[in-house]
Amino acid sequence: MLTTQWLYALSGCLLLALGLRSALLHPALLQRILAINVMGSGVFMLLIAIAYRGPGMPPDPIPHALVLTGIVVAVSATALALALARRLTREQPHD
Amino acid sequence: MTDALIALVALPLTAALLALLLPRIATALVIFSGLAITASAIALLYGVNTAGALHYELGGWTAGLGIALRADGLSAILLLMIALVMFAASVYASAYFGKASERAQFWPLWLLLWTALNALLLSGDLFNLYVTLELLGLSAVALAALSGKHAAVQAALRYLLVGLLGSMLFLVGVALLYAGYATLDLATLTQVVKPGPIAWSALTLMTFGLLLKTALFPLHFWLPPAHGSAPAPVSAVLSALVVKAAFYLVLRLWLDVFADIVTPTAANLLGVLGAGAVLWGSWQALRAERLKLLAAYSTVAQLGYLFLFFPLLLALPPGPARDVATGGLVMLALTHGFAKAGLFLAIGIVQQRSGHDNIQELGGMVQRLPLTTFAIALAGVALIGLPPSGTFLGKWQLISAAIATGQWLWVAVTAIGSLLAAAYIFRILGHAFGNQPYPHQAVAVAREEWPALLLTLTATLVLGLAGAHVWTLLENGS
Amino acid sequence: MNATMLLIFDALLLASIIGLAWAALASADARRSVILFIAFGLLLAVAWGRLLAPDVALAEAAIGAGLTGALLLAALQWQPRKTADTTNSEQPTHTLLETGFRWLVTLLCAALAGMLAWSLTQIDAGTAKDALANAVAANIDASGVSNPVTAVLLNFRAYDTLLELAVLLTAVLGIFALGPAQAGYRIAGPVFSSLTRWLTPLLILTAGYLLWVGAHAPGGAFQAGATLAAAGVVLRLAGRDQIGLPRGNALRIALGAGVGMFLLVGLALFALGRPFLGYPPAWAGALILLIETAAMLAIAATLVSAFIGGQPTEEKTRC
Amino acid sequence: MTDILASLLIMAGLFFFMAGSIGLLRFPDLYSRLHALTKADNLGLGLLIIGLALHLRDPLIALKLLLIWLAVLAAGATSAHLIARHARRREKHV
Repeated sequence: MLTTQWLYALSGCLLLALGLRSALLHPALLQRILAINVMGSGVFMLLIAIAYRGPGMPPDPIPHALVLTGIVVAVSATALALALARRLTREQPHD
Repeated sequence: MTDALIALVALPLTAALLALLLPRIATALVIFSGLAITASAIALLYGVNTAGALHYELGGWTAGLGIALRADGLSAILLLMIALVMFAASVYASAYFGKASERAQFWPLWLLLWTALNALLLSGDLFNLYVTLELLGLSAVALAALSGKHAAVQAALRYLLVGLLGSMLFLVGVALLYAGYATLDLATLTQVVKPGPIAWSALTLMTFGLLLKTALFPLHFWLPPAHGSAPAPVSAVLSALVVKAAFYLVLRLWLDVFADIVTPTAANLLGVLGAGAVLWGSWQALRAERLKLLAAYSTVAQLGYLFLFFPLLLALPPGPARDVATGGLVMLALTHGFAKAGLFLAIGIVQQRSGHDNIQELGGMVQRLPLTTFAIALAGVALIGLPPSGTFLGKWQLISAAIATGQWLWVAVTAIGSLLAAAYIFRILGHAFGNQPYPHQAVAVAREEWPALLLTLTATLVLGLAGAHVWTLLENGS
Repeated sequence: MNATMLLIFDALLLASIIGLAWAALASADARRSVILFIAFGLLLAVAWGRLLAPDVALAEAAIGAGLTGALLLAALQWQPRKTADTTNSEQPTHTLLETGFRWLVTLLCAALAGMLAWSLTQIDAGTAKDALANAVAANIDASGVSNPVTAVLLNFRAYDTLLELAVLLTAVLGIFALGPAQAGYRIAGPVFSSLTRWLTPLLILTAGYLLWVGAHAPGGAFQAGATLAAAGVVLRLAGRDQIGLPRGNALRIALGAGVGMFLLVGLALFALGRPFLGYPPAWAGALILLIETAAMLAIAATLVSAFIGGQPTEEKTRC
Repeated sequence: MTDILASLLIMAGLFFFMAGSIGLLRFPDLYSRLHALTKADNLGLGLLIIGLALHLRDPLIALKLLLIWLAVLAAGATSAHLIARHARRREKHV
């Protein structure tokens, strides 16, 4: 792999690990949702780094298409998670 | 014959759209399309049985550049189970949701879930599998939260986050495999994948993600609250089908795509987790106070059996002996699917008629709800694994293989698990057959009781008596 | 010289991205986390641009940072702010067991990153890695578009995109099932109102442009849909009731338009004896534009609905 | 010749961005921070865009860049106005 690919691929791995750690450990719900999004960005970075072929070379379009799909899936999941969380805060149990 | 592959995805998706646009005739639409989907699943099974594995290249592009749908004996049998269980649960749901506004919200999501299940079973492409996993996860969560009760929404939110974590890990594996082999097509990958860090890492990550989704002990913590607080027809398909979809993928990856990569040690690890699930899940089911929680913990235990025998499968050399054992595993999955769906539907009737599902207060239920109680008893027969249920056949094959290869641990765990299952089932029946007067006005609706009864009958009688065909189908369809 | 400069740029960019992610996730304050996360998304878009992925960069800026950011900022309204007792001490006290668990998780995550990095060293250079990229290039003339990313999304892997639109539909139906929309905002003052007056048509124009240009240059239905949704978000923020989102039946049609058009085209071709979703090359460009237009409307309607947090409550639902 | 001019303009633009960022971090209260930020942003971005337009020498791209500048200008001014007004209202309430 090219140096550029390495730099970005390793950063992707790091983002993934950072996101995973917070998704498991952060006490607040909102940050856990953000953490899963950061994980996703890490995977996307890995994919885009794989697709890169060097300056002036056309990159592999398939990972680009996969990441586009992934971004849309991520926003759908985030929207549903936030709606569920809003419903929870709106209706605290009356014990 | 390949038309059935398209129909199985296009029918439920089209029906979902129509149910969204025409809420007034949605119920009729669901029943009609359910019949059509079941017919397609039968056609697919027939095709696979006569012509062997089928595939269809979407858009006419060769697999790799495009996406291929694939079906073999295993996926065709599971697709038929999905069709039958979803159809029965649809009939049940048409009576379960009283208000038209509830049904208007329910049907489109229900059909989207059906689409996701079929698409997942048919997909022959790694990234497409990720998309189907997300579709399945989101539709399952939306349905689980449908009652809007605090406990249900809380459980659904946790279910969603765990599911997203699982699919994210799966996606990392997909990215890694694309980096290593520049293909997403499962069939191509099967041929080119080589033992090495890429394959090992990818398999580890994907398996871990899927185990989270299939709730294998000790990753099962999210399942009992989610399955225990969803509406009854939703609990039925979550327990019977949705967790099975992730199990199917693990099976596919371990026995097909990564067959040369997996090691006995890794399989033993899965077996140990499965053993933990059987013992812990059964014990928790025995201690559960509510029927629905009992059923949910029983799902944790029954999923354990599916992994318990992984080491056994991999200890057998590929060939007839392994195929027989694999058939036993598929039989367990099928029987559990039918029995657990029927059990949850029956529990739903009890819950609606009594206003609660506390096991302690079920005394005398049999007098008012005889058919429902009978369905619960039949489901119990299958969960324990008594003859003539399919579970009995499956366990018989697997235990014979375990004895033949000298793997006594798995035999012992199966024996203890079956005893515990008998204990928790007889605990329910003991209360239900009690002499106390049943305090509730219970009028059962045929549209609710018959689906539960037919599903549990399928698990105990049909699968048990016609079991041999499952092995033939798996063999013909490979 | 040039290479070194680029390397420094890459290092700075990646350090900022990782630093922002770290800061966003380490904070206990929801507002701070969200703002840092939006900045993180914008820098990611720069990174995608740097790696010659302009389509992804546009989508990240519009959806990943923009719309997700708007959703998160709207969520701050009902989010409980951090509780008073955790504000001062950055490190809440943990029992020994909890500390052990935290270290275990941290180590496992580090091991995961290490395992991935090790796997990446094993990728053989060359061999087959360009096989699919070459296949795309070889078939692009028959795909009806000249932007390879659009060709993959709407033709070669159109089935993925169909299911992805189904995912969007599922999410919005799930949100609708949870209850009515949030209350709107106050009517904006003259400055903001005058901004919306010319920004809204500009956004709609930009969406149309992105949709059209996607056939041969970066852009497409998703970026266009997000831009269109941005117009709705701006109007909503300005306190308008009419934000261009239809009600009742029309809304349901809009939400299902993407999946519907896709299925209609796919099944019509199937009925005519072609493969499912197999466009005839001569018609491919027109059919893709047709599907993308419907998809753009569906994406915009979905994202705006998600932003307002439920079904708009003008029309009483009849039971 | 134009390239040198373009580089100079871009560097000048970057200088304003830098100054704006420092102002944002160092100025004492909200209003002066807003002042530093918007002035530097608008001017910095303007210089940057002229520099880029000179460098690329394509009228269509220059037009698009101009449009971006105008949009950022309007959005920046409006958001600065909204932030300042919100802060003022808060002060009155306290």
